[in-house]
Order: sequence, then structure tokens, then C-alpha cells
Amino acid sequence: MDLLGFARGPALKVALAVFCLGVVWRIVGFVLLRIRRDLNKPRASALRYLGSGLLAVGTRSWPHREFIARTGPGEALGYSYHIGLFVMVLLFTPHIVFIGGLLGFTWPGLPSSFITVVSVLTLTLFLAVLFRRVTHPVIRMLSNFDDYFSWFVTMLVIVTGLAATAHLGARYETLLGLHILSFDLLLVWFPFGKLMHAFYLVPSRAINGALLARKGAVS
Amino acid sequence: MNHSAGMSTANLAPAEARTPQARVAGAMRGFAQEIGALSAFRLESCIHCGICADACHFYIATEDPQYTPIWKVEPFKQAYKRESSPFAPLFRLFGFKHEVTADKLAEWQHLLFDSCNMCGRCSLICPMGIDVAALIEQSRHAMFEAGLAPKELYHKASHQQNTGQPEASAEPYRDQLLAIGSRFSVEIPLDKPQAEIMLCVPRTDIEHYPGAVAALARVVKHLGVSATFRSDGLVAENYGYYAGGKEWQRDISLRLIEQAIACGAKTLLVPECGHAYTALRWEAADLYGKPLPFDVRHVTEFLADELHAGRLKLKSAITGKTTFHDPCQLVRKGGVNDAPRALMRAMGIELDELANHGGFSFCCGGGGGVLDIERAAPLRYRAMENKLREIDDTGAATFLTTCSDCRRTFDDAKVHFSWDKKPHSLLELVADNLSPTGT
Amino acid sequence: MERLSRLADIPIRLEAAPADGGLGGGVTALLTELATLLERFAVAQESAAIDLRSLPMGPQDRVLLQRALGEGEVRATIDAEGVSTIRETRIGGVWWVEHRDRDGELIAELLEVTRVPAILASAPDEIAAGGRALREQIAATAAHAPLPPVRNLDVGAR
Amino acid sequence: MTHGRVELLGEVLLRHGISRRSFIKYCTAAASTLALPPGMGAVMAEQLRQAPRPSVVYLSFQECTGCLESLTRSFSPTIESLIFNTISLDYDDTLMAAAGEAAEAARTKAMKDSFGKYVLVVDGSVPTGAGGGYCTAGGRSSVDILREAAKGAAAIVCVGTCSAFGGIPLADPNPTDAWPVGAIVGDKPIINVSGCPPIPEVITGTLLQFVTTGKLPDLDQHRRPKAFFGNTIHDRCYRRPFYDQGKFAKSFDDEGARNGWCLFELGCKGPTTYNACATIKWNGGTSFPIESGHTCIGCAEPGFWDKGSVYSALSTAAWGKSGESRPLEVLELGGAAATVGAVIGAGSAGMSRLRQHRAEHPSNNEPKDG
Repeated sequence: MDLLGFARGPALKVALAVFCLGVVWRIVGFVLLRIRRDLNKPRASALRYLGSGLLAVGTRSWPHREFIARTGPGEALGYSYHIGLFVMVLLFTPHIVFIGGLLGFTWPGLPSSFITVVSVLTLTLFLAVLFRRVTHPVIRMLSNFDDYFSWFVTMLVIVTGLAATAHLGARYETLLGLHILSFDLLLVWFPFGKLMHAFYLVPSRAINGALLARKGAVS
Repeated sequence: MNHSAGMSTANLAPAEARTPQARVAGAMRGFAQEIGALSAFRLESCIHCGICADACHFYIATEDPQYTPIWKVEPFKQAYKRESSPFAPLFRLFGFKHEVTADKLAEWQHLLFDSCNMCGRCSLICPMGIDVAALIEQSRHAMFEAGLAPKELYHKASHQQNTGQPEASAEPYRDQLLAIGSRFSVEIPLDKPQAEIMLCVPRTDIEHYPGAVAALARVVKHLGVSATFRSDGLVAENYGYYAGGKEWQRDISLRLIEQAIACGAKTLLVPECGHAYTALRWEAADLYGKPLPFDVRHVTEFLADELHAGRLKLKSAITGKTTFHDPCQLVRKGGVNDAPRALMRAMGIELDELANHGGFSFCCGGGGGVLDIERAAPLRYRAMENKLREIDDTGAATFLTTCSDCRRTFDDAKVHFSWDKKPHSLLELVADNLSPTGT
Repeated sequence: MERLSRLADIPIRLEAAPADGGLGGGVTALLTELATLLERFAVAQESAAIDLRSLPMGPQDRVLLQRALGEGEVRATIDAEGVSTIRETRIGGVWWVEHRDRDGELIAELLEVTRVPAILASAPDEIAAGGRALREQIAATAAHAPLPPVRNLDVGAR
Repeated sequence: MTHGRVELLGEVLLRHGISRRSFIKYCTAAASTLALPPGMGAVMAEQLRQAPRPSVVYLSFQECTGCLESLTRSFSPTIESLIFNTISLDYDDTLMAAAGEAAEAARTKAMKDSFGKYVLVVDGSVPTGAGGGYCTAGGRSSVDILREAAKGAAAIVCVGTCSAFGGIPLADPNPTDAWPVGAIVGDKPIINVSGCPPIPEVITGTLLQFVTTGKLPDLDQHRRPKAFFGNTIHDRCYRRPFYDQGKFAKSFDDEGARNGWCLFELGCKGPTTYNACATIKWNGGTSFPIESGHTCIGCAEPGFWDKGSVYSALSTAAWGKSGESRPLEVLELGGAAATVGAVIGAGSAGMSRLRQHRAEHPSNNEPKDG
């Protein structure tokens, strides 16, 4: 079996299994911890504060006016590479076909050349993000193995994907094999590191928003 | 950093001396009591982006990364990963995370107490929606259980738990309260067996701002509502909340709860004290174990309701250019957003708002018990410079707030910085501008 | 041998026919390369050729290229194991060379940048052989002998 | 056809009435198929005329004769097909008039006369199961015949994916235990000309280049001449612009297919297939599968038959015995994994709660706080 066959065959299968297992393990593992009812009388009706929670999912996507001056640039950097990632992952036809093959549905993609441009931009932003992580005193202090390894794994997928598209360094099928293999690695790492925030983002914002709204406070 | 550095510099009461093993066991006990699905989710969600630093006035003032809010709970993140996270068995098996040491906990005393007002501003900035302030409050509890609460907070909490008063006073507060009544010629309703509203009072007001105590009595009298103070549940503050002693916090709250129940009050009226509001409005029922059989309202909420109902009429107050400091515990963490402003509007006050106001207001710097921690003062002064600048920038002649601790902090700054502004009580202003109803 | 229809004989729609008569990117690149080769030839007298069959060209690209280069004045055919056509394009120095086999299938197609494509010229040994052949012919005519067949192939059989 | 002196190719060609211009012309064509610089045609013509007449022995093993069909299906004989099919082919049991023992004798003679010099062309894989009994000729197994013929060969050219990589006979479950030639013969230079079948011009072009230069051409990692196998179909495909623009046919009969859009989504293996189909094309340069509206099936690549469905796109998951993943199979797989995850997660939560409980209620021997 060649590298590509291995990457999109057994390796992918194992990686998907580890991914599903790990994600559910991690979520179930903390959701089943104790849940305390909040006995304090809410200021707003449940419907109202749950609605505010959902609203917070959107509003928390961008810093409040009071914070923008300090955090705007950093958040813009963060969001822009995420948008780049979304475009690359979800709007590149081979990726759509990949997901379609697994899940049975597809959607229209964007021109490959456009995706290539986005990928290069995203790659640049990724380097900028790393630079920021190692130079910003706060972020450097907070960072641990998880942060660097998650960065590395994601970066690896982008780099191998670009190399495969541009035929850089090796034969296409080898590069494609490495690309898929690096994605397999990402799938395996996903549940164990900070990449899990993809699952946490929406509920976390919603819960915080709802709890603040329950008290009638701004969220 | 040498191994005993943390412990040797910790700010401890003699009563809190114990072995390192006992400290760690205590911290783990406190931690275990706090951890649940919600706090686990918060700890899980952190992506180490460091954005919370930009909400914190301690970081903004110093640019010292250790004041990053989420960093302040680092030992508890570590403990969570090792003890309670979904992969905790793996973390323990492979030793990815070590057990938190007593030294590390002691080092963090400075971060969890001296440099955090629990103001909750970081909880508004986190892009992942983590309530960092809630985590800090839980961490303080574990620190308390480890015997690492700062000595000032520990002593006051302990004293209050035992006696009902954070500190001994020359005369009991009950007597002082009555004395304030005679001094300001206002009737102090005390120990009525039955009342609609139960009143309590910040001991800060008794000791420093008797006018505010009188003002409370005056508005109650003016409105003609049935209200009473209770000798056995007089003090609004809750040092258990500051120190992280949840059981003490419960015991302290219980005095008020029991008295309110005893007099059949429908409302427990929280005076101008921010953290008392949080402790009673948003935490007491949980510690009490069941919903409270009465409402907890801040005095400004109560007055604003009376205003809307037409029972309270206010005269125009002549204050000149005026600004207002939103107490964090009331506004950002308590949701009392509109009531203070409704009262000021009713007195014809057009506010010149601070650059950061409402839910985004910066803390005065004294909250969370920091005002009481002696060694925290230099850092506190640095952190509050920005706040004072914001107030100065409005050019306001009158500076109002509605929390006695905030007032104390600003008054302290007045001396320290030779600052030319004096914080005024909104309640006192209301009491001074009561307009006779029906005329 | 029964032949399949040639692609040109099958009525198919040309792919991606340009709406406005513009050139595709591939054709433009090819024309640019030709221009470069012509300039080099002008300076260094260096012949060059572009192998059209090695380029990924769709049917439409060929039409576009023909349209762009046009027809020149010279058109020569060589009849050797099939017909070869050598056409000068409207661009001086650019020759469109097509080699076909005996069935008329295209076996090579080039754009040559040169004064005259080499295959048209007679080779020196052929010329020498031609001279000998002609002398023999004259001699034979003088002797009223029958003409020997002129062989054009014995160049290599020295 | 033995001579005291080695006959030069030029002499043979002249006897067949090939003019100089014809020769240049066909060498130009050959240079084009070999992707040599266009000016190389004339140079090659001169070299070839001076080369000795090559001897070619063509052996067919476990195969379908498609490769030979391809080789002989050039519409008219080109010079190189003339050289190999008529002039040099000393043994080919399919094409030669002789049969039976006479044919075997011809092979033995050719191998003896040109020992060490002949080019051995093999099509078909070599079955080794049942003692080699799945494929025999004249009572001898193909393994034996190959080993014997390989001894005197200057080089072996494996024509077709079967001899080069094992091809379809080697595909799962490989009932005859078939192997490619390279797995049987280890001590001879091997050139693989893969494809099912290979393009005729690629077969003859490879032979021509070997004869012209006497050296092995530049080979890729699968020992294929880079001149023909240096680029993917995708790279040289005239539909590539549509890939870059993101225009894809979604079925073989939709608007996109009629517009000639890229067939990637329909399973085209062009991106991972190295061959010259997109440039040399088939049937005398008429067309190639993609131009005819079908996907590339990747027939020139090792193991192409076991790499998933011809119609599933390259970037899809491929696992399982058929080399394919069914749509929604991932949900079953993920569901099973998630169930296990949920159990472990619940277990870890239970363990955490137990530890929490123990921490909250320390036993008496644990230190008391003050």
C-alpha cells in the first residue's frame, strides 16, 4: 500500500475513530460532573435570558467598543486566520468531495486559484500568530505544549496542502498522502488539545451570555 | 524561584499556620467543592489567547503579564487537569501535570487576592465566553481551604462569622445606629417584630458615612413603608465572600436571612454596598440551599421602583457637571443597570459619563477585599490611577457612586494622591432631594 | 483498414469558446514565447522550434492560435512517407510545420522560428549525388543509352 | 537473418525505401513523443542510421494482449514501429508466422545469436502460484521462460502495467500469486512502460531511445521513462483551467460535463497518474479518455485496481476491502467510537466525582486544618 492509500485508508479510519471517541469522551467527561442548580431568583425570564445567551454567541465574536482599542488588532488577527481556515477547509472542492464522501452531501466550492491565494494568506497569518505567541509577554506566559503543538499540527496540514497543490518538494501523490496523513494527525490530536475549542465556542459563549442575562447584566 | 519563596512571602494569619501537605489537601478539598460541569467547562474552554489581560486594570496599569486574569487561576487549571478533567486519569498516569504544591499556592495568594477585585470585567472580554471572575472566586475558596486567605480578610471574616461584626467596635453597631438616628434626627426603625422590608447597613457607613445611614432611614420614613433593622442581622458586608470561606460566607448571610424571615419581610433591602448585593442577591440562596422566601433588592432598585410607581417624587438637584461610578458588583456583576441612572434623571442630572461606564466601568480598585489588604495598597494605587484620570477627564464637579466600599476607596485616594474630588452617595443625594408626595 | 472518424469530423461543440474573440491564457503565452524566439533569432541567427504536440491544447486553442498567426505567402509540401505541409505564417520567420503519415494522421506539428525549415533544403551529400546522377544522365544521353532511373535515396549507401 | 557483420539500421531502412526526409520527419515525430527538444529529430536520425540493427525478443505472459494490440494498432507504420515490428522483432509468439516448435526454435536462436545484446520486451505479469502452472508455453512456466530469456538480455522493457507492476492479475485477491517482472528478475536493467495498455508511441519511443543512445533513459521512482511519465495527466490536461476555476462536472451527463469541465469530482485519477495521455494522446493523437469525457482511471500506476472506485474522487476516504468507504459509513464508525468515548467519559466523570467526594470528606488520618 502506498502512502496515499495508507493516509486515506486505514490511517484516516483510525484517526476518525480516535477523533469521535476522544471528542465524546472529553465532553461527556466534564458534562457529567456535578451540576448545581442556581437557586437565586433570576431577574429575567428563562426564555429571555436563554435568548440573550444565543445573542451573545454573535456579539462576543467582536470585542465591545470599550475593549477594541486594546484588543481589536489581536482579535482581528485571530479571526482572520480562522476565516482563512474556514474558506480553505470548507470551500475547496477536493475537501468538499472528501466530506461528501464521508457524510453524503456536498455544496459548491470556490475556484482553486482563489483557495490557493487564501491559503498563502492564511499561512502568513499563521506565522504572524506564532510570532505573536512567542513575543507577547502575556501569551508567551500562558502558552504550553498544547498551544504550540496544536499550531504545529494545523500548520502542517496547511503547508502540506499547499505543497501538494504547488507540487513542491515531492511527487503529487506523496504530498497528497502527507497532506491527508497530517490531517489524520490533526484528527487524532484534536480531542486532546485546544482544538476542542471549536466545539466549546458556541455553548461557552451562550452559557456565559445566558448567566449574565439571568442577572440582568450586560454580556 | 526558590521553593519556599511563596510561603515565606505569604500574608498569613497565625491561625492559618499548617503543614504544606495540609495546605494542599485543603486546597484540593476546596477545589473539589467548587468544581462542577460549569466550572469545568470554563476551564476547558480557555485557548490561552491572553485577551482577558486587556480587561484587567492591574494588567493595564503595570503591563505585567502575571496579572492576566486567567493566569490567576493557573494552579486550579492545573489541579482540574490532574484531578477532574476527562483525561485526568491520563494526566496522573503519565505525569503530564504535577500536583499543585503548597509553595505554588502561596505564590498565587498575591495574584488571587492582592491583584484581583473580582470585578468581572475580564468575563466580558473573553472571546470564548469564560466567566474568569467566577473561576477566581472559586479559586479563592480553595485558597481559603488551604489556609492561604490574606490575614486581613481572614481575621475579618472569622470575626464576622463569630460575632456578626467584622471587627470589634467601641460600641456595638446597634447602639451606633441609634446614635446616628438621634444625631441626624431621624427615626431608626429597629427590631420591629413584623415589617415588609428588612434593612441592613454597611458597617463602613456606620463608621465612616453616617449620613448615608441616616439617608436610608429618611427615605424609608418618607415613603412610609413598613421597614426595620434587626439587631441580630445588621451588617450588610460579608467578609466570608472576600476571603473565600464559603461556610463562613453562608453563616454570615444566614444572620440576615434568618432575621428577614423572622420579621416576615418580603424584601431584604441591600444598602449602598456592592459586594453585599452579590453575596445576598446572587449567592445566598445557593449557600442557603433553597430559594430565599423574600426578594433581595438594592436600595437604588427599590427607589427607582417607587419612582416609577409614582410614590417617590424628587426635586431637581443642583450638582453642576456630574459623573457616576458604576460599582462593579452592582452593575457588571449584579445587573443593577438602570436604577441609579433613573434616580439621577429624576433629579434632573445629566451625567457626563466616564469613558468606561455601565457594565464596562473600571473597578475603583478596592473591591474584592483588596482595600483591606495592607500590602496590596501600592499596586492598588497604580491600578486606580487610570480610574481617577477617567473621572478627571469628564471635568465633572460632582462625583457620585452608590457603594460605600467604592466611596472609601476613592476617599483613600483623595488623601493618597491629594486628589481634588470627593465621592458622594447617590442615596444621600436622593434623601436630600425628596419632594413631598401629593403636593 | 477501416478508419475511425477524425476528431475534426465529429460534430462537437468547441469547449469554452471565448465570447468576445479574446485569446486564452495558453495561446497568449505561446505567442509571447514566439515573439521572444523571433527577437533572439534576429540577434543571434539562432533557430528554434516549439513542439505543439507537447503542449496541453484544447481544440479551441488550436483555432485561436491559427487565427492569431494567420497565413503567409509560402506553402510547401513534402511527399515522403506521407505528406508534410510547411506554411509560412503571417508572422515572418514563423513556420507552421505539420508532418503526416501515409494515412494523413498528424505525427508531428511544430512552429519553427527560422529562415527556412531545414527539412526543405537539400542536403550537401544529396546535392553531390545529384551532380553525379546528372553527369551520368548526360553521358547516357550522349551515348543514346536509355536513361537510368534517378534514385533519390542512395545518399546513405556510400 | 544472421550476417557476418552487424547490419546498420540505416542500411536496413534504405532497403525498405525510406528517404532521408522521411527519416528526419519521423524522427522529428519521435523526438516530439519523447519530449526531446524539437531540434533533436535530425540528430536522432543521424545516430539511428549508424546504429546496429537491434534485436527484440517479445514475451507474453499473464496478459490480455491489449498491450500488443496497442503496439500494433498504430494506424500506419511509423518508422519506429517499422523498426520494431518488422525489422527487429526476432520473436513474438503472437505476431510471428511460425508456431509450435519452430517458434520456440526461433526464440532460442535469436537469444543465442544476439546474446547479451537483445532487448527483452515482456507483457503480462508472471504467475508463481501452482508452481508457475497458471501460465505455460511449450510446457514451460512463464517464470522459467522469463529467467532464461533475461540472462542474455541487454535490458528488459516491461510493457503494460501487468509486467511493470503486476496489474490486474496481482489485484486483490491475486489468485495466481502474480508478480511483476522486476520482482522475478533482479539483475538486469528494467524499464517499465506502464499503462493498461501503454500508449503505442510511448512503447516504441522508449525502445527507440534505448536503441539510439544505448543507455537507459532517465527513470522515475517506478522505473518509468521520465520523458513520458514525468508529468501527471492533471498537469498536462487541457481541462486543468476548469479545475483551477473550480468548475466541475457533477455527473457524466450534466451541463458541466457537456461544457467540458474538470472531472475531478467524478473520480478522475489524473492528479496522481503519470503518463503522456494528455499530450501524445491516443489513436494517432486523436483524443484521450478525458477529452472523450471520461475520467482517467490511473491505469499506469501501481495497484490502480485496488485504489478504490474508479468513480470516487481522489480526495475521498478509501478503506475497506473494496478500497472504498461507503457514504455514511463514517457515521457508523464514528457512532461506535463515540459510544465507546461516552462510556469512557462517563467513567472518567464518575472517577472524578469519586475523587471529589473523597477530597471533600477526608478520612481521619488526613491532616486536619487549623
